[in-house]
Amino acid sequence: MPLDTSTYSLALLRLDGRRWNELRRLTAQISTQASADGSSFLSMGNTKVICTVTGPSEVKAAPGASGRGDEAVVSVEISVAGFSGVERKRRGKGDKRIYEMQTTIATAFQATLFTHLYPRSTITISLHILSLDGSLLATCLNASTLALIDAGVPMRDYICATTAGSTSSYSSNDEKADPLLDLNGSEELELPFLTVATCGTEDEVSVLVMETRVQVGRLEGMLAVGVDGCKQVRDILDVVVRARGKRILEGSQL
Amino acid sequence: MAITILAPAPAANPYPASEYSDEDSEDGGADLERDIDMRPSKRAKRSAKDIVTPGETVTDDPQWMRGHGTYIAPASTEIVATVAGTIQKTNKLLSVRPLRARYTPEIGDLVVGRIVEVQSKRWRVDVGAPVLAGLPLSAINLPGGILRKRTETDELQIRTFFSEGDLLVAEVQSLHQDGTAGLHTRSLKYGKLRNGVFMSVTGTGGGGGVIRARRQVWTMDTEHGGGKVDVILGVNGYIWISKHIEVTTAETAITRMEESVSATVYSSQNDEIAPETRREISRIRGVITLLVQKGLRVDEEMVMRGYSTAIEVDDREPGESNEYLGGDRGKSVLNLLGGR
Amino acid sequence: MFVLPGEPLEPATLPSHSTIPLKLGPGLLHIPPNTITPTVAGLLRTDKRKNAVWVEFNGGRYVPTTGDLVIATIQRSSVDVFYASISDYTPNATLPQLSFEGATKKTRPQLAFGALVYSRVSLANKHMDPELECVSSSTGKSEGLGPLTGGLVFNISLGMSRRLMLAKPGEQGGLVILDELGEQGAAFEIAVGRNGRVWVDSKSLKGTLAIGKAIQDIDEKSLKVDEQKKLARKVAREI
Amino acid sequence: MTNATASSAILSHLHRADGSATFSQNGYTVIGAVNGPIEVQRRDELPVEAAIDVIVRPAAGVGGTRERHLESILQSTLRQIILIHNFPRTLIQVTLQITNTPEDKVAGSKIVQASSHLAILPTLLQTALLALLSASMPLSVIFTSVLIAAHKDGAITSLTPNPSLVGFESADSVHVLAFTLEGKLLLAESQGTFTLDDWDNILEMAGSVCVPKDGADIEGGVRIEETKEDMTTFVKCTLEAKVAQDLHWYT
Amino acid sequence: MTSAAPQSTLTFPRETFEKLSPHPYLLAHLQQASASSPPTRPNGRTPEQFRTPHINNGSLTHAEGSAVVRIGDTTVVCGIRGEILLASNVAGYRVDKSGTAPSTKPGYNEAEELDLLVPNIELATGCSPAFLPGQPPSTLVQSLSTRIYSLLHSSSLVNGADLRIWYQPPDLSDPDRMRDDEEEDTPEPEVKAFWTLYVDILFISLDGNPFDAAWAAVLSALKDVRLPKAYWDPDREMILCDDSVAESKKLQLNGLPIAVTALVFRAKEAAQSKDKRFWILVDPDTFEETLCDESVTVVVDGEKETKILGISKAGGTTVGSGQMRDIMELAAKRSAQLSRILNT
Amino acid sequence: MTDRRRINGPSGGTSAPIFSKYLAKTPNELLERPTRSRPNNALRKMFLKTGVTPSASGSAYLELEASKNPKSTAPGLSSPSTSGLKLTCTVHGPRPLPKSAPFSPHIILTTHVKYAPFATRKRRGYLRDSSERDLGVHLETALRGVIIGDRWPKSGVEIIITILEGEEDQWWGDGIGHGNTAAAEWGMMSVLSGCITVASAAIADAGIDCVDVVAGGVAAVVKGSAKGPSPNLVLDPVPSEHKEIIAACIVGYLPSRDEITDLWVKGDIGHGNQNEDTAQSASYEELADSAVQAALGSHRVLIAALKETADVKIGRS
Amino acid sequence: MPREVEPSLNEKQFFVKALEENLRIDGRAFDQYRELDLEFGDELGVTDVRLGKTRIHTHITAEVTTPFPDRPFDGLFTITSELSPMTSPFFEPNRPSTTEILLSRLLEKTLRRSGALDTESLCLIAGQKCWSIRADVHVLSHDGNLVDAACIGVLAALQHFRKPDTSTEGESVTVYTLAEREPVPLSLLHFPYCVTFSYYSSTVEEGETVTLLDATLLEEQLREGSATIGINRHGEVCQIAKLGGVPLDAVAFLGCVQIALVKVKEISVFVSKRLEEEAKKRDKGGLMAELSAENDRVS
Repeated sequence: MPLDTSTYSLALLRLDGRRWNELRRLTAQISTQASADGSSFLSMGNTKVICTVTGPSEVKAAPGASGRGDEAVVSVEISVAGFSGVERKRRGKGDKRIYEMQTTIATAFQATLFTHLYPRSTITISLHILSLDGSLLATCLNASTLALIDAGVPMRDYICATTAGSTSSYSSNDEKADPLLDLNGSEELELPFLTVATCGTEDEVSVLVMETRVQVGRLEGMLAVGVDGCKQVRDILDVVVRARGKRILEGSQL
Repeated sequence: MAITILAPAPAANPYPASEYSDEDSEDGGADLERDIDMRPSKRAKRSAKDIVTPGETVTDDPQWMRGHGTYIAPASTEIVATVAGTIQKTNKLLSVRPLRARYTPEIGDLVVGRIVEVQSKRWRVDVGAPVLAGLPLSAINLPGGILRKRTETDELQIRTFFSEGDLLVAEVQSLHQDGTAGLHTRSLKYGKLRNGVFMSVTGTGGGGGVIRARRQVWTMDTEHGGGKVDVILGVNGYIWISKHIEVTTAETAITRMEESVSATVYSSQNDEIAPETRREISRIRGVITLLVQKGLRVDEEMVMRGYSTAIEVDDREPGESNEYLGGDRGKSVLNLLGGR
Repeated sequence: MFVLPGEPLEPATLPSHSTIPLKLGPGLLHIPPNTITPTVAGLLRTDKRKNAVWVEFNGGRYVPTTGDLVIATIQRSSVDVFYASISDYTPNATLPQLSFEGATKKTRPQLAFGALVYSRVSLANKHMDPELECVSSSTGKSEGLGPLTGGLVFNISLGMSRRLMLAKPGEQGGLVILDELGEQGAAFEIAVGRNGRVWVDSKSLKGTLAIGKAIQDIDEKSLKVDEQKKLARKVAREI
Repeated sequence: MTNATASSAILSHLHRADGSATFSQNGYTVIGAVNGPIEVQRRDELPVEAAIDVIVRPAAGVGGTRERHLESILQSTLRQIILIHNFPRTLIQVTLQITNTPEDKVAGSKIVQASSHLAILPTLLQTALLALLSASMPLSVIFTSVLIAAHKDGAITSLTPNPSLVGFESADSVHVLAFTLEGKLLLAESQGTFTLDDWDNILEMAGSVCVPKDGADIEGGVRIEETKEDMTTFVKCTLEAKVAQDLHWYT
Repeated sequence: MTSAAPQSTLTFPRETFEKLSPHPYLLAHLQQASASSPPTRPNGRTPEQFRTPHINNGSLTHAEGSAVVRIGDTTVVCGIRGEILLASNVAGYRVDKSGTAPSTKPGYNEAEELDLLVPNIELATGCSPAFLPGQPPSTLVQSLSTRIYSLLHSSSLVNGADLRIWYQPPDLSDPDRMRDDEEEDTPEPEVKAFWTLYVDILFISLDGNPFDAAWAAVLSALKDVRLPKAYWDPDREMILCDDSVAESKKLQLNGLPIAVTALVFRAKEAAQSKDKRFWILVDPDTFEETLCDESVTVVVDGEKETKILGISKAGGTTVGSGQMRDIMELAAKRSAQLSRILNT
Repeated sequence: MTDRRRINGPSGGTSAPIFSKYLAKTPNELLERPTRSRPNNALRKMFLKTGVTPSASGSAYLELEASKNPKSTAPGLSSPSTSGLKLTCTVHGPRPLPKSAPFSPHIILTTHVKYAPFATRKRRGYLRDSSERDLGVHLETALRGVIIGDRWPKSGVEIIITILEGEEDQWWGDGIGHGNTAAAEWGMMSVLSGCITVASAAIADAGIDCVDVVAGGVAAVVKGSAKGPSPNLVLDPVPSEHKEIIAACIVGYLPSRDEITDLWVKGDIGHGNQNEDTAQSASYEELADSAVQAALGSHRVLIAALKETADVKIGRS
Repeated sequence: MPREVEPSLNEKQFFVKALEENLRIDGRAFDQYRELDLEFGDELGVTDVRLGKTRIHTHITAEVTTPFPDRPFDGLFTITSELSPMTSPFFEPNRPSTTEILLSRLLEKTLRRSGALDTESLCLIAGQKCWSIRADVHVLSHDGNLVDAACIGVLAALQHFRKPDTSTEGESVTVYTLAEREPVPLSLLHFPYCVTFSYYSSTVEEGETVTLLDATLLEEQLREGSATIGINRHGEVCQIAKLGGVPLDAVAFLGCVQIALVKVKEISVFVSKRLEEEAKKRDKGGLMAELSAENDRVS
């Protein structure tokens, strides 16, 4: 179904009524699973993800993983619930898209966590995708960040992610195409978009994935919006963490 | 090392409290419809009273040395937090204590552990730390007196002492550079665990959960004819609550005691445990669960107080005693606790 | 004389010495009672005086032989031995932590993952993993063996290693690059491992690279003596 | 595409493999690599000899049962010539990548489960041998192999060594034979319909293609390649060239 | 167990000897040949003696053809299922008869091009401790299946025509147009579909020589195949079958090829020296298979002067022209014996 | 989706033959449909033989005769005819577990049940499907308690059953045309019972110590036929003989200790269901009891077969 | 499976020092590609790409099959890339390593998702018959930067390939043999190539990042982050993959995209040049085939 972008140019409102630079409703909780070392539940719009972190703990490293053991290995497991999408489909272990996401998240955090503090151990991030409506990778990254903070694993800074798109598809070369922030599922189907994750408040891009064709000129705008979106996300996550911390501190005093 | 918990102060909060402390965000959820332009002002140098989060500059004052939970940003003097937690200053050392983290062994810690692997000369023990701890065959009391030299036969029948899945209480004797802890059970206080229940309260922090205290192990008298019950609070957050078994009063002559170390020490057979005792044991377990749920400290004092309160609550209610501490009973217990 | 595996060798081609028993070198197989066949493709060589015969060939994977000098890479260490890799994808060789010059229980070398050691194969047989030493068991001296710090390793063919290690590379191996460089006044350290690895270090990175590359080029492009000389001069100028 | 039947070979051209060879014949081209002796996995470790692992990969599509079958034929053949007892508890890995097959002027024939496995077998065998020689792997002896197609015409049976694809497919019977240097029959795979007498003739012809008439002129590596040249001489020349190159410095 | 173990060489019971040093054990048996008694294998057979085969057909209900073959302790069940492949489902299928069409090229084999014969061997049935279920098919199994597959085709045992399902379209051209039509053309019959035969070969028990047994089972099952009459129903636009036995037909097999496998057992030291001491053991059992490298399988068809349909020999250099002749003779005998059983 | 480890059929895909005759809305049942000639409490004739696979430590073969319609002009064609039950079972072990496996104080029992591709009317795949795995699990539960496990620490035993011919789920004539192709898998019940019995025989043949010889048995409540309209209880039911099966029960039973190791009931008897004949409808207890009766029946055969082989062995030595 | 060899300590240290002196071990400039060589096989649609010591062999094949039910008007285009033990004993058949999976993903995204090959042109009968184009990528020798090389190999092969001509009347398709009719080229919509950047930060002090192009295996093993940019010469970015690794300044990254564009233009020119040369070589053969095709039609 072609997405009617004409309405946008008139009202400057997207189908779901957002403006070009608005995030969807982002809600998050930490320590949702008592049993895990760290856990979180995070949703960006209708994309909902549960994340649990186990470790650092000593487990058999996966074959091929550099088993030198002078630093912790970050391993990621993603499971997509059959009911997450519109029509029910099973994603097997062999799914390369999922595998790619797993490696992406793993390497992103491998670079920002202080893994050298935990030799010979593994930090396992398992993500359960309950509902799918765009910005999947971004949601997973954000959820992982929270869960890792909850697990008390030292990191340089938050890794925060979001998606950014452009209102015109690559074919039409019109110049007055606007960038969009945080695309939902239907927008992702229609428009060129990228997923960007930054580490910290400076514009340090840790992850940048784009799978659609777009004019090179349009990239800058999209990236700018995305990076800015990451900042917004970071502020929200930060509030969540502090709120949690406050509660704990109150609690432990009697 | 001594841990001083600083008095709490509300975290600086960029948004009206109402917005995230309402119903649908019970434990620390934030739920925001935010105007996009609204920006939290970049926080300036923070007082130690607050929670810092990863990436946040704690201080740029070069006088401080960085401790745990911090790092120095490249090309600067800034000390930046790497975990979410509270700032802690000991002399010139500045560190951040995480709200929640895995157990990191320290020499002298009393820990409860589970055997996960049996090797030729040692056991590998899960103590909830990043890496498995090791318990050398040489670091346990062998039947027939400690002074006995360990022999080939001991190595051959290593499983008769501890085998996969066995629980034990031990002390951290050594730490290797890679963080591996070496344990020992060369004392009557330590050894294989029987006659009780195991529970894990790991991953709690920020003052919650088990903390290093004066006493990790004690025997308590229970109500309702439960008799004596031993409680072992492993510093690593593993806890063992068991029926107290009378041994010929300790302290008198350790040496003689230890000579008389018999195979029974390594028996995995439970003794007879009366239903009353079982009930009280699970009541204590319930109390601890409550404390943890509420993120409270778990130490001898809190457990004892919690227990007596639980008994109170239980006695107030008519009919057969009931150790269950869920739902309202749990709430009321906590209220009473808080009331004090 | 060029031989292929399984080719019959006429007795004429073998040296016949009255007293000394016939010595079979690499690349030959003795099938009782009295058949000798090559096992590799190469040149059949004989040494009348030693009454020895062997096949000269190049290439293939290094197979440890007692007494060889090799450049090994430390993989991991246990209580009292290091485990070092002599060639890729083969079982690690053991290197006792005490077999270094002046090493004692107290003062044993600390070698990290990936450290290079110049060592001698002290034990090698097909049924066991090889063993290494960095100290002469007789003298107790290192004799130039031990950790190699700094510099860079270059992979070369086994034949090239052999040439570099000949007593007189010039005459016997048609290899003059090193002497030439010396004459040109280039200062550098070099250690050659039989396992097809050569380690080079010099004052400047550029120099190290240049020398290493030169050796590799000579190996791959099989440069003649005069070409080597030219190359040497060029390298020396760069340094 | 030109003179497809002529054989050609390149040695030691893959930089990370211990030995490698590219061999073309009959319009088939195979790249072979040898690694070993290297560490072997526990499950296929042999106490007194080296495990030999042969992997055949088709040019297009994933390998199927046909490749497994080819692998087992190659494996049992190579075991005979490699001195496996020199390297107990190790692995010798032979990887053969088919890169070119004769252009099938007739489209629509299947990619997977392509019919007869015999056509490619000689090229695979020869490539494997050259790769092993390039790796200086100790061998007890070398071998050479040939493909022969037999067409029945009434009473007469005409034999063509290294037939074209059409010649192969129209044949009444096809045969792959391999001989050791001494001319002993190492391998024989025959399909189709034929008689024992046919087979004896085939054996004879194959022998003449693989091994020089009499072991005497085995020195004859020097003379440049002609079409009537036997495989052994071909291998010999190829290797002699390589060795000369390797040992150019040798006095 | 006819021959007594040579007491001279062994001081412990034969079982132990067998386990401890299998090679000398077998050697010891074969060596004690004398003028009076030929050499004997541990299983009591002479080197060129086959195990007696038992064959039983049509025991399976759900298979169009089936056979159970027992050769010594090796037992095989082969079931053949016929299913229908619509010509319209054949991707590259070409109807035209033009001289350049693939179907006209020499050596074109329809059954092969369209995969109408699908043999698969299953060893993971617990038939031997070496092959347990759960793992993917072993290399041996894949190799065996391939050999069966290519033998089925290279011997062109099954007649491609038997597998075609034709349809004769009614002549719709109305009579008056007929006359100004020069050549009155009745529409050509067209192939609407093909029978596909799934040949599944299960080993119930394995004690050596799987290929011969498997092939015998396939052959016997093919002989047993009875395909119902199938026709194209233009109204339903589908292929239908008729269940009357009378209408159904059996397959016309070209000849009766028999596979015979023999191993070459060499005295150990012979491996090194050029010593010629070896024995050719036909129809080997598992114990013998573990001790021999070189194996020869010949496929012969015994009618009139023996036709050879396949040779595969690998793993050694012992068998040359001469030995091959001997094996062929043995094969001819075997083939005669087996075809007798098969044809009854 | 082609399996690169097997030889695959045409990529276009093939379909099982369809018989014109049975496309007619009312199949001529009286002629074709097999009917139960045995009394309700009689079992089918069972053929059981051990030692069919010498290379295994223990093995057995079990066969239940197919039921033919007496009046039917036996259709020689394979497809339109009903099958009996043919099972082979092999036991491998006890043998040491692989080095990699974790320490186990008792024997590790693994069961594996697989249909041959030609075992059922619908051609089976090469990979185990859910029903085959179910059978495996049930078999495992049925046997675990029987074997005296702690006699073999650190060792394992594999029990592998190949179903050469499986029980049908219904008379196949019912399947076509009437649209109710998805009949409950009644056949599985008899198959499982057969598996238990044959496995038991194989284990005994392997000489593995057991507390008792376990045997399987099935009973079912079937919709009344032409004669007795009331639903009646039958032992060893053959699904193709009955128009409708209401419920079926299979047990693994240890006679000497009167214990049940595995019990599985399918279908719904429903107490006081709206049937005209609530009164006679059997209870679950009765159902289970008759299943036990069936088990006792097969136990007798089992013992007989074991005796036979035992005698032979003794005779040999 | 033996573990993959890792660079020695000396190599690491040397490499870092070298970077600080703006030196690469093989003496290249940071943004310089190794020598690129492209050859074509006897068969159509066969290419052999050499990038330094990296060597990749690509093989295109076409088959008639049935399209996916959900996309009845599209033909199939699949790219398979498996690393064999030939490249290193570390790679085992049927057990894809991370390198392999990421490689095939990147090719998939750059070439397939970006619609380089017009799959609709492969449709023969909607929902029933279509061409299935298959690219088999064989890595013969692995010395780094497989993605860029493979991308060149596949694109060149696709342009080199010719699929059999077909004719359709009603429900029946006729696939003509190469002898009957001159085969026809595939229709390609645009030519996206990949450029891979490798990043090194912690090695160099004070955090600023070094960027290398066309990294060798050693350089890949030592890198802390990488980004692959798929872009065609018209400046359409088809795919970006910076899968984690060290963070990189956004502006700096945009710089990389510009560099990529330049490099891709160079590559495109090179490839088309080689294709022309090849075409000349083949011309004679082509003519002959045509003639024979003519004859068939008249006869």
